Amino acid sequence: MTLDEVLAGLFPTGHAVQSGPYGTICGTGRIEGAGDCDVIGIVDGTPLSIDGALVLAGHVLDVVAKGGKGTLMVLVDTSSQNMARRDELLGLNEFLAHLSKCFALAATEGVFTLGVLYGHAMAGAFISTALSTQVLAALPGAFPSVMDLPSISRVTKLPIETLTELAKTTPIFAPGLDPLYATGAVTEKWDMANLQSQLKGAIARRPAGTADGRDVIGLERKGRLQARAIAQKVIAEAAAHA
Amino acid sequence: MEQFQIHVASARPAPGDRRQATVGVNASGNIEILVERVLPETECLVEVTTAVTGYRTLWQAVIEDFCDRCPTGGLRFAINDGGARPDIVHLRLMQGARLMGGEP
Amino acid sequence: MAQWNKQRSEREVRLAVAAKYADGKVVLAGNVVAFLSSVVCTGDRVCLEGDNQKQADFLADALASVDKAQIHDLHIVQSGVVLQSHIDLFEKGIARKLDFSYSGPQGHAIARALDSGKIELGAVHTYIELFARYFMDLTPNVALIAAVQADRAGNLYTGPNTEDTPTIVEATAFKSGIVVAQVNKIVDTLPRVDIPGGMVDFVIEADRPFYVEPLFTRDPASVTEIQILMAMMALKGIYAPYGVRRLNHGIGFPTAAIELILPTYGEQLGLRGKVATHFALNPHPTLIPAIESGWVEQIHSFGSEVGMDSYMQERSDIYFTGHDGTLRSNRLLCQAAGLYACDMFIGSTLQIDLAGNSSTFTSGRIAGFGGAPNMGSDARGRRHPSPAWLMAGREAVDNPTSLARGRKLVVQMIETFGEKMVPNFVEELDSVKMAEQLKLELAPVMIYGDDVSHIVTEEGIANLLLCRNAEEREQAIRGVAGFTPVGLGRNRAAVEALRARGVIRRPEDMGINPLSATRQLLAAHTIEDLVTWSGGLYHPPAKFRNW
Amino acid sequence: MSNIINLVDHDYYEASARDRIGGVLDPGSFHEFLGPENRTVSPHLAQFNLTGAFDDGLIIGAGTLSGEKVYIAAQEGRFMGGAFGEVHGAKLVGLLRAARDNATAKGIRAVLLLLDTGGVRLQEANAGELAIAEAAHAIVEVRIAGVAVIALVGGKSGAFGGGGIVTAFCSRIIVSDHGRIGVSGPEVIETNKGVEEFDAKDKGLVWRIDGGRTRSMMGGADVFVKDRVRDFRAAAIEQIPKAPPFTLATLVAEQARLAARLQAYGDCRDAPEIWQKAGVADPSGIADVSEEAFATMPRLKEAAHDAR
Repeated sequence: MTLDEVLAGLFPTGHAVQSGPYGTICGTGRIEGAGDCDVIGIVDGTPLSIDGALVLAGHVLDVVAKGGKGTLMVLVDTSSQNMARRDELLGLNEFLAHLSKCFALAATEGVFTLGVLYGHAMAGAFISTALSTQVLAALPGAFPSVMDLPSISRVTKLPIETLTELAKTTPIFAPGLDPLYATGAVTEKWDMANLQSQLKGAIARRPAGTADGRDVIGLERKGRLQARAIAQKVIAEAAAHA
Repeated sequence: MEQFQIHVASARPAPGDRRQATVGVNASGNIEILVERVLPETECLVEVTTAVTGYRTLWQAVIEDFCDRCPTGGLRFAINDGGARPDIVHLRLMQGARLMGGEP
Repeated sequence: MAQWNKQRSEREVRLAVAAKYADGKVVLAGNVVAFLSSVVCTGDRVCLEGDNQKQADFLADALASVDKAQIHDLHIVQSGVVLQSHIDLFEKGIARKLDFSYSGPQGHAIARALDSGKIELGAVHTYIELFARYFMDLTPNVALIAAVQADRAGNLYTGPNTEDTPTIVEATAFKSGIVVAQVNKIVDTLPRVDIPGGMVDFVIEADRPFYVEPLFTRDPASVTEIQILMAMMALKGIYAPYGVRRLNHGIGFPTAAIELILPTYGEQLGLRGKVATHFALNPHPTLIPAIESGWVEQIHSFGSEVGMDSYMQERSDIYFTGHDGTLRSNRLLCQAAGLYACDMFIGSTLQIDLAGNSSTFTSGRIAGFGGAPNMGSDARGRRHPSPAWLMAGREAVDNPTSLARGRKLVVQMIETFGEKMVPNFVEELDSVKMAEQLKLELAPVMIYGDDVSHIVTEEGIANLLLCRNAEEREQAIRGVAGFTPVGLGRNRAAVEALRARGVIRRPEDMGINPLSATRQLLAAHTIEDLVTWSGGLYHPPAKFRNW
Repeated sequence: MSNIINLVDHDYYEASARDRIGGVLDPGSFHEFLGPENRTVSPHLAQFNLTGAFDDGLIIGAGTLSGEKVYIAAQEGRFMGGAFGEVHGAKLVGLLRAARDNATAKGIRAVLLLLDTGGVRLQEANAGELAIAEAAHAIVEVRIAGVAVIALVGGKSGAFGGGGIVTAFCSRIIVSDHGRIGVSGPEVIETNKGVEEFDAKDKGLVWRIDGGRTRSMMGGADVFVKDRVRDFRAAAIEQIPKAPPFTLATLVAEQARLAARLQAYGDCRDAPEIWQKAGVADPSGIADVSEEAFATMPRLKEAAHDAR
């Protein structure tokens, strides 16, 4: 799926989204009856570099500075964080965290951050973009992942066939939309027919606060059975402690 | 993966009054032991979880030798094994028993 | 008419041919192969200086490049066979027979070449034994050696790594042989003369500095708690009671652990000044904290160690140095010191059998011995007393008379299991089977059981001096063999009886708390810590640095 | 006798997670939440034929630091490389949420994160990744609640992958010489991009790219400490009052700080190139000066800030 197809589907009445440097995009899209929504993104499978992350963070801060309480859509198709010595040397972790913190700040300031994943998103790039939004919608063909199976195979020293077989019984490690939907990373799955109405629905249902309910969703979908209960137990023990 | 328990029925009561201690870490060639004072004072139980199968008799020998050398009555040892050699297992068990005896 | 100077004439002939490649004694690097082809002849005994540390690698490469049709059937007589080019000589058929001491990284390759008939093995020696044979029946016709600098008269400066050079040159030069030195640089004035030019026929400035292996650098980060426990036992159970002041440490991690706990545990035991004051020892970086803490009075070294030069230069009260300031090492003399002037050898091994014989020859690997069999043997010719020597001697007999001789302490440190859970205690050494397969007349044994006085494992110390017969000895060994099949095969009652007599001692018998066997006991945890201890004088090689 | 190394000092690098907690907090003040007796072992490792740990490699609880109430979490970098799994991650998330909830009611002053992690545990990659996202989110909430979140990095596994990102979410970052902070580990880059891009076996290079000195020179960490537990403790005490608030102004300042770094050094591929450009005397010698001397060296001007 191309970016143009996605934009056309999301904003059939028009958009002013333009390509920026380092695989970024920025602009606005028109939503019928709901005004404009801010759109940014990392697209075309571009690895998320320190340069790209800084550009995107700047856009987010601009949106926050504007003071609106509208929607900030984050379109995502990125392979992974840029794997390069130079990016690491200059502190890629800070750049990715900074971007992610900017999204968190936006949500805190009343902006609705909505991730739309239409391609790949892997590892650190996944965390600092798609997983940093309040709601993450995935389009058909989206392929979120933490690590590809060959790499998992190398680390776990298990053959890919075994892993593929194992992945059928548990969503806990395997890459792809379904496992990450089950574990609560992806909030909703959208289809391509009438995208804007699904977008409108998401905006209508926008969460009131910034609470993180992904562990609850993961439990409901039986993809992450322990996380919620463990976190609650810790909270209870802490509450009981002076 | 293999899990089993080794029970020693007539152990000498372990000194000290510490309730719980941990020693070691589950890493390659190492083990983690959680020691708890939860059993009748002449009994000792060792629960082993190991990734390396087929060494049960060796574990038995190590644990029996340990209980021979060291008063372990009342203690339950739970082990997560990361593929440790018997000498490391023995050392960690000795360390765990010493910790329960009140040593820092 | 009898000819009494054939060797000298032969030498003159070769020198005359070689002269066309030389300007006086100086040969250009580019001519080295042609030059070597003129001084080396088929059937020669050649010492291609391969020491424990330094390597005449430039000359080795050149010798491996000569035309095999012209030069073959060489007999290589050198202590270390560690370079690929050393093996190439045999694989290519340039050399055929081998007498050596140590092979280290080429242990597998030598075993393969032996098996395929490419190498005809003379014998595996201890250093001092091979050197002795240089003067008896293995005198080199040609010695290809390495030095740091030469002048045009052939005087050599070997720098801190003098090692085997004086011995090789002595044997070759004074028996009408030819001595060729590769040097890093030809200069006008040498810092000091280690080898007089009168013994050197040719010098070649090599295209690179000779290779030196950092063989004695043990990273403290890799020392395990088990090794620390063993080190504690050795200190408290052997160094302290015997009062061992003059000694040699082997190369392994357990002895590195001992060095690193001298300033901590040793200090707690109040042993400073009472033990470990004089060493025959390579410059172990792990000994730096003990030296800096005032433990060590004097060290003589077999060779140098990469990165230790500045440190030793600034510690001339401890090390032997030339008037130029740098270390002077000498393997033959240091081995002699190890044999006659040390009260203890303590080192690691790879395998021990029920009689206490130990070997580093494990299946498919001919590692050689180095100096261990020499230092790890009782010197029957020794006549001077010392408390440690006398005490060991008295333990070894029931009713010591006034004529009872002393004994050297020979201590083997070994963890009961090796890599991949392979037991290090065995009924029969691998080398026995290997000797059968390779049709060796003598199964390689690093230290014979009757020379071993103590075995230290993580389970305890077995004092073999106190054993009175083979049966006791076997049970003493089984009694510290842990959970290996040999250890599990012990007679428990017999072992307890030996323990009651102090033949076997466990950590708890020595008052050693297993909880204190932690890495916190190490005076240095990293190579970086060693640099700090040295006041920045130790310069570790890149592969040991992470900064 | 030039005895420089104090032998009773416990180094942070080698200490276990429990020992680090014991040494950082006021003696005896630690109270563990969900301790090993609960046996919260990962339910996912067995299918990979791996045994678990009773605390799943993360120790959490409450204690005091110089008398102030704090929460603390320490990763055991030797168990599964300190990696985030479901239980491990949920314990951290729970602790952070508890800090948020109890900030005022119980007067929690800070959360100390003793990170020692290679990132996500691949055997439970999705749960680990989510836990990191949740923890990052929770750190923001904790900071908004007025509680300082302090990262301490000096363990064997460093702070890589999501662990590197979590580090940079914290209010303040303390690092030692041995601490490494990054996203893609050297081996990962070498595997994916080739040895020319990153030779992971070149330890000196690894430390120049990811190590504590580089991070602190450039502003990727706020304090450089000697590798001793008590130095980490002292730095944590000192840094808590200096924690910046989580506000638009802070992030705008961070944007400017990172932009300045990128502008000045964006074309550098090794640390000495940066030191050279910045006019540091003896750029290649930075690795060789002692920890003490390094600690007092001036940082790059782009690092003079407190925005994170």
